[in-house]
Amino acid sequence: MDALINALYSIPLVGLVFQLGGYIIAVGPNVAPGILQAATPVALAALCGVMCERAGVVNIGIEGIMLTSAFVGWYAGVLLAPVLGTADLGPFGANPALVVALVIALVSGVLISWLHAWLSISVRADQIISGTIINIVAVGLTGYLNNLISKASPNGAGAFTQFKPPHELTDLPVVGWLLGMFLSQGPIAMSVIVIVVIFQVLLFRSRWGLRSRAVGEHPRAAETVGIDVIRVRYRNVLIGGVFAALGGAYLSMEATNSFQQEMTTGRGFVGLAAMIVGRWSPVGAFGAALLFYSSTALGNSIKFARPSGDLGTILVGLPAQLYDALPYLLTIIILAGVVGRSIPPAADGQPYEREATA
Amino acid sequence: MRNRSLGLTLLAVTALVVSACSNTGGGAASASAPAAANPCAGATAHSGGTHSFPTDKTKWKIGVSTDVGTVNDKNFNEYTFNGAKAGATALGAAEPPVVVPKDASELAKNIQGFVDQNFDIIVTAGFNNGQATNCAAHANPDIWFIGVDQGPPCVTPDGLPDSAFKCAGDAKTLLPKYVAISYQEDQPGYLAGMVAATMSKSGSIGAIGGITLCGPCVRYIQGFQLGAQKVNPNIKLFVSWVTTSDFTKAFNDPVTGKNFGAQFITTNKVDVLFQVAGKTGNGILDAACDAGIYGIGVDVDQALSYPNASKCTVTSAEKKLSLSVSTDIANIVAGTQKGGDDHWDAKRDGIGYSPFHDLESKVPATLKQQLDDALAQMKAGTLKTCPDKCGDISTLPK
Amino acid sequence: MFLSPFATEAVMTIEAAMTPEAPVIAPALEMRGITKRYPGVVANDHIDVEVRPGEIHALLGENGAGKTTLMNILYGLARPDEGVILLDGRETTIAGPSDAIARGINMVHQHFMLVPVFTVAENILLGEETMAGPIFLDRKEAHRRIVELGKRFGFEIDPEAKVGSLSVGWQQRVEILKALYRDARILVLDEPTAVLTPQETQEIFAVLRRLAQEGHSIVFISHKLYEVLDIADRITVIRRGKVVGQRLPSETDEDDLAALMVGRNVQLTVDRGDSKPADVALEVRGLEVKDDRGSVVVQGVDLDVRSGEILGIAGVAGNGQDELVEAIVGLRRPSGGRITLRGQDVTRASPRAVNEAGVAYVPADRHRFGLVLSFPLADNLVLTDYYRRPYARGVLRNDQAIEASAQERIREYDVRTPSATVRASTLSGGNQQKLVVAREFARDLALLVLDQPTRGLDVGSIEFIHRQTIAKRDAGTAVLLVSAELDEVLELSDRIAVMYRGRIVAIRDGRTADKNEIGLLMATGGQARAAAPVAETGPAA
Amino acid sequence: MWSIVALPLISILLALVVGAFVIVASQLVLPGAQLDLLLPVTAYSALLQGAFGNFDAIVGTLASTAPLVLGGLSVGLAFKAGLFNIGARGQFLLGALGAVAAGITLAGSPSIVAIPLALLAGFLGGAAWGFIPGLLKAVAGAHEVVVTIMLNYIADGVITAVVGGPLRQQGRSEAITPDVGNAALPIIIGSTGHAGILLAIIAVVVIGWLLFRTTLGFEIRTVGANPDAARYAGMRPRVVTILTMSLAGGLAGLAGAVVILGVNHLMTPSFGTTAGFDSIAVALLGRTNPLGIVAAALLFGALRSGATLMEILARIPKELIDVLQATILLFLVANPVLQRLFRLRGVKSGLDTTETLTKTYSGEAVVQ
Repeated sequence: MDALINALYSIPLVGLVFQLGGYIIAVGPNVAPGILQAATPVALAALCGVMCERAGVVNIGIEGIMLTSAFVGWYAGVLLAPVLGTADLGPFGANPALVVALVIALVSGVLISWLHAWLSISVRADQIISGTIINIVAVGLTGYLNNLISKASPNGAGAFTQFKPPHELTDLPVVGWLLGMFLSQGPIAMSVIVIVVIFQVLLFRSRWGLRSRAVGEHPRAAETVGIDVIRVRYRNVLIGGVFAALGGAYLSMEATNSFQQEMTTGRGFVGLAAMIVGRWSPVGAFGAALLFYSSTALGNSIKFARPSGDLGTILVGLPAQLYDALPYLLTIIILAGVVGRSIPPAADGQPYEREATA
Repeated sequence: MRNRSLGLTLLAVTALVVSACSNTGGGAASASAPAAANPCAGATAHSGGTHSFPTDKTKWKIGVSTDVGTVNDKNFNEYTFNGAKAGATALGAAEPPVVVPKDASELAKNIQGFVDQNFDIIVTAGFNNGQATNCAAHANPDIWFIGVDQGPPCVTPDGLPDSAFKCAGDAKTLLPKYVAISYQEDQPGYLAGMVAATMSKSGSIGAIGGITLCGPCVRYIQGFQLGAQKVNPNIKLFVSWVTTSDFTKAFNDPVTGKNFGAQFITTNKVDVLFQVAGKTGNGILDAACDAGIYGIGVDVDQALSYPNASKCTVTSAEKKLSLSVSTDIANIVAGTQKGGDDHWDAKRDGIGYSPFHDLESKVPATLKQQLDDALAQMKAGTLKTCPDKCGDISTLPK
Repeated sequence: MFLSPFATEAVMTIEAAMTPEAPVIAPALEMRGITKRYPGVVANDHIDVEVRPGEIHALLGENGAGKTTLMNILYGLARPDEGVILLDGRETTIAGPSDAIARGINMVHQHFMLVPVFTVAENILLGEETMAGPIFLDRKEAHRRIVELGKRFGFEIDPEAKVGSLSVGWQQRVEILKALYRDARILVLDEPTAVLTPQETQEIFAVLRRLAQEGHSIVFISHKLYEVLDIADRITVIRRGKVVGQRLPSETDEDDLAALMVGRNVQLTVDRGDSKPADVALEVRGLEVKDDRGSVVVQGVDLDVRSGEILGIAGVAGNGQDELVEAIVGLRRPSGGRITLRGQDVTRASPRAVNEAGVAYVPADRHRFGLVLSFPLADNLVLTDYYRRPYARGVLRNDQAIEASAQERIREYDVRTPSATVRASTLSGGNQQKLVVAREFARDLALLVLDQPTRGLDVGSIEFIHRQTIAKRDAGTAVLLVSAELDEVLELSDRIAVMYRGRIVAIRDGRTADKNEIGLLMATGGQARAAAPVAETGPAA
Repeated sequence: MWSIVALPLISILLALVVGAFVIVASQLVLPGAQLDLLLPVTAYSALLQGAFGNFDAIVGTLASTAPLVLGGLSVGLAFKAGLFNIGARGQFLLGALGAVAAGITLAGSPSIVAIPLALLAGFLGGAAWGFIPGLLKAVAGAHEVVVTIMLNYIADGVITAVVGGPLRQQGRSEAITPDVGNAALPIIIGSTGHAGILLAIIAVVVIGWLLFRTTLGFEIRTVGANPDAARYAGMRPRVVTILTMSLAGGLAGLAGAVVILGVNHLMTPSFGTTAGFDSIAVALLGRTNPLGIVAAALLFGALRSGATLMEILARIPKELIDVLQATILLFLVANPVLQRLFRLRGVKSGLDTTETLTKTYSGEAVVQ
């Protein structure tokens, strides 16, 4: 057995692949929960993108929606904590103020998505310009208010905490670390998995999904069978807003309990990248988000525990920036069609005008 | 019609270009002298003759110009502002206005804004403001400037910022009202290291810095290493940096910090973790709490400034940003402050460690005594808290 | 709902009703006095049509006669300005497609309304989903019904096949299945055979006959005479937005229908004079061209155009003329064959190279290709030669020369505009086309290619363009004219080539050509009559 | 004339009203704030004073305007060719990096050599960052919006790596480059009016000349307005796309170079920019026309420049400028609504020469 492994290791490229596999198996269980946490806001942003673009609306304002919700949720918590109290409600460290603040954050996401929907669907403005406006307005308004508010250094309503799965589960061989990855999470991170599964199933198996996809692929055909294209698009953009808002709330209400200016730090845009790499499907987008942060995690692991042998030499020799830049590079490579071309819905980004009025 | 006017504009601008070029040409002739381009071109003197300070100390005008970022950055910007606020409050003066640049091109302009409004004391935060503050102080030798994390100033014999970094000029005399604050970060780092080594049961401790390109971060961790080794020569220290490429991730992204911290802890199995990473570091403290290990804060008493992680923050390595600014303001008004390098170390109580708060009971009774002894040695100047290559990252474990 | 086995009786009753002696029962659909005006054109002018239950009713007319507008009105995609629609004798308003579907009207559009990346089942289900519970689609049940429905009408279809990978004939079937799945009582098919092979056409016809037997009413829109005669129970002919006649297939023949469809109005005639054909300017040999989807739409075309003659290509739109022309001017790369211009091989030349070889091109779609609507007239007038002297000096534009030449051409070609600086979008269609003509006709040419040069224009502009074309010919230019307007081809051409399904099926002398014969050739490719000659090649005397 | 300026003017005025509303409303949500209804007046007058209050203020505004003009030209030029250059930010940073790298290398050379070469390096740095999305768009149909967003982030990493690495000045604990020395732009007006202002004017004229006086400009505009017609006319849309994106990148790079050589003279890894996104607003407000861009850049330059005094005197955070900017764009984009509201007839929205920018999002390569 050892001889076989040694033999494999001695083949140059194969050996490296084996070493890499072994390394990943060794560090994987430790970093897996962290990968999902890091991927959560990006995955939610990507789901928002899938939701909108499947119905033909390009949404580059996701970053702005997330930022708005992160701020609104946090500040609602600040204002509500004295009113509703922060008594522990049980699981996930939830308290009344925190829960209500989360709802308010989601509503704010829907409202700002409505602006994008109105501009891009009703006004038929260019969807990219509309998204850009939302990004600028979000940076400006949240920064403006936060700047004023932070001089008083207020405290939020706390943050959702992570579930601690029993050891019996996480110690299981093979699947244990996977269970740990999905269960050692707060409510929003955990909800991502649920949303991804439900979204994927609904998108491809339900009436709503069928109609949404039709509107994104061929709105004229959808209209000829009596589907209200405008309504479907509005609905999807607003639901997408809920996803993005959840991603924003994750930042200020689960990952931390604070808000900072521009705290989304480009996660909305990386979400778009995940959407593209994941080929506009919920599971794909989620997978891409996980892949992106696996790369970061790998980069970190190499810093913490340098792998041995040739692999170590190669991985450490690579510029450290590469691991951080992987999402961006991968997206560009896929867009350029070098590997695995990703094709968007055919009517993505096209304003729709009813023919009937002609 | 429009075409014709375009043509006219073209002509006019060509003329301008030609004249400009000849200007540049003339400039170049004189520019053969070294350092022709004045790095302080934008900094001008305030209007209205010599600046006179108000006799009523409640009338002093104090302004704060921060580094790029936000006021509430849990870092230079915030504590500099808090210090200025405290200084003003002590005088009974108005709360200082604070200007936050949106990018590096605004630094000088913001300082100039306070100069033009005849402010008496202008406090600027952070190393990035160093050059602009130096320039403004050079153009306005009659106004007080306090530059946090800008010491010691390095000036040419003319009192201008020295881009060649030869530091031939004497800042104290050339810029008599420019107080350039610096801190001895390795000292509080040393104290933190002592705490870490004492509290560690496993013998493995960790330190995470925001980015390798941050001098104070390096010094903190260098001190940390020596302090820990003092307590336990066999201590195993893991050092890592959140990023090598992204300042936002390094100092302004607690979500990334939490992730990074968690991975650091599980991989390296440390049981005490020191962070030098601003708001990203808050996430690292969260990760320490989640993992059930001790965290050590930085700059201020983070058990107070970041209550989220207070339950596991055993202490913080403090450099007393706010104290130094408010003290300097008081000294300026009292007429006792001097310009030049304003170094804050143990001797001036400019650094220290924070109380253990809720974790007091977990801390060995002897630790406090050891720390105070070390502090006393630092004050006496008998304790070496930084390796010979102080500030050089190569001394740290990879 | 589907016709249950019990419906057989009902079908028989309907069939009984269809016998000529039986009293006429209320029509399934009646459109009365339908009028629709678009700016500058009356698309439908008081049209009356009635369709009986179980009847295949053909609407016959040339392109642009107003058939599609009428059906869009029926389907709720357009509102009539006047007129009423009655279903089973009751007046109804149809506000949109969903209204139409709810009333049992379904439409198979000329351009398929299918989502290519969807499966057959998904396309059929869309909008009329079979559900298992409130949320999920019942794919199993849907598949069962689709397969069953297909079998009933004589074909087997895989509900899981991606529509984009199906042939057009099968896509057509999916469209029909889509309508049947909605239990359409009235099925409208807009030019359903335009893209089908004869075999596919026959297969679809079999399906349609089955449908009619089961009591569906079918409106069959076409301009192909023999097909109409083959399939229809009754034929209504529309010309220029008006109903010009109604026939039973038994009472008519292709000559009669062609005459009705094309009309025998007095033509505006231009004295074309005699041509003096010289050397061959354009020589096309064995040309093969693919369309955007990759199907071969020009198959082995041989063609010669001599200097000083006008060769007209007659044909129903969509028979490969556009692709032929695009290949000649360099916009489309041929997949086979050779194009020679005055002896120079230009088969794979770029548009600019072709242009510089002395070819001018008036495209069919002037908004897409011919003009930049947001640019001033002057810029549009130099769109193809902006980089040449005198309009450019090196890299610089010569605005004076551009302006001056614009003034001159606007005057010469009688473009009605306040100035040369207004945007092209502000001009009327006729003046826009004159603008294109002014640009393309202005230089010395080896070959002039005109694709639908007068489509949608007013009489004055048409006459003007015709005269200019003849003047160009007389100056020794070879002219290739493509037009779906048979009258135009007859009027201008020295020789006429008839194009049918990517082939030249006949070449006739322009002065002696018989209009009915040409019309028939256009509609049938000569297949209906064994007498039709095989494609001639080379110049016909 | 009215038809051209009506919409921008109304948008600006409405945005100021919205800004005033934000200032007042924000006092309501803040705990313990006193309601000062005149605060908007205080804020706007401080803004005005900071932007135009005296000679130095005006010069400061001009200096802030210069990079915005260049950035606006970058985005505007791309718009003319039907491309949305959302990557001005990354191109700006790469341009700044190029300029600082060349500048410190040539710090001791005569200015007449150092300045043009440093500017050229800045132009090339930005052009490289524009060439990539242009190439990918032309040959593979990769949408330039997504590619340039990704390149913006990559640019941040590149800056940090280079400034923290090869360009780092030895002997200092912080990452900072040396001074650009003789490559610094000369001051031509007042104390802050660097020659970049002149360069911006030249760029306006050159780009205006290129767009409206040269055959290449005609090709760019035709490709943007109707790519099919461009192909019909024998132009090469792919080449034009690559060229235009590179040129647009170069202009944004010049903006970065101007800031480095005219204002900062050195670079730290945290050197950032607001000019990148401001440029989009400038181009849109300026209707992608060079002269319109100058006017729009002046407006945003004045806002950015005056904001310092607004923050000092009225204590209104600078983020208000972002709010104003976004609101102006919002009203501009919602122009059909404005037109109905103000009964404006025949008023043009400004982007009507460009087709919908998202048109090619579906990933088709540029037509051959």
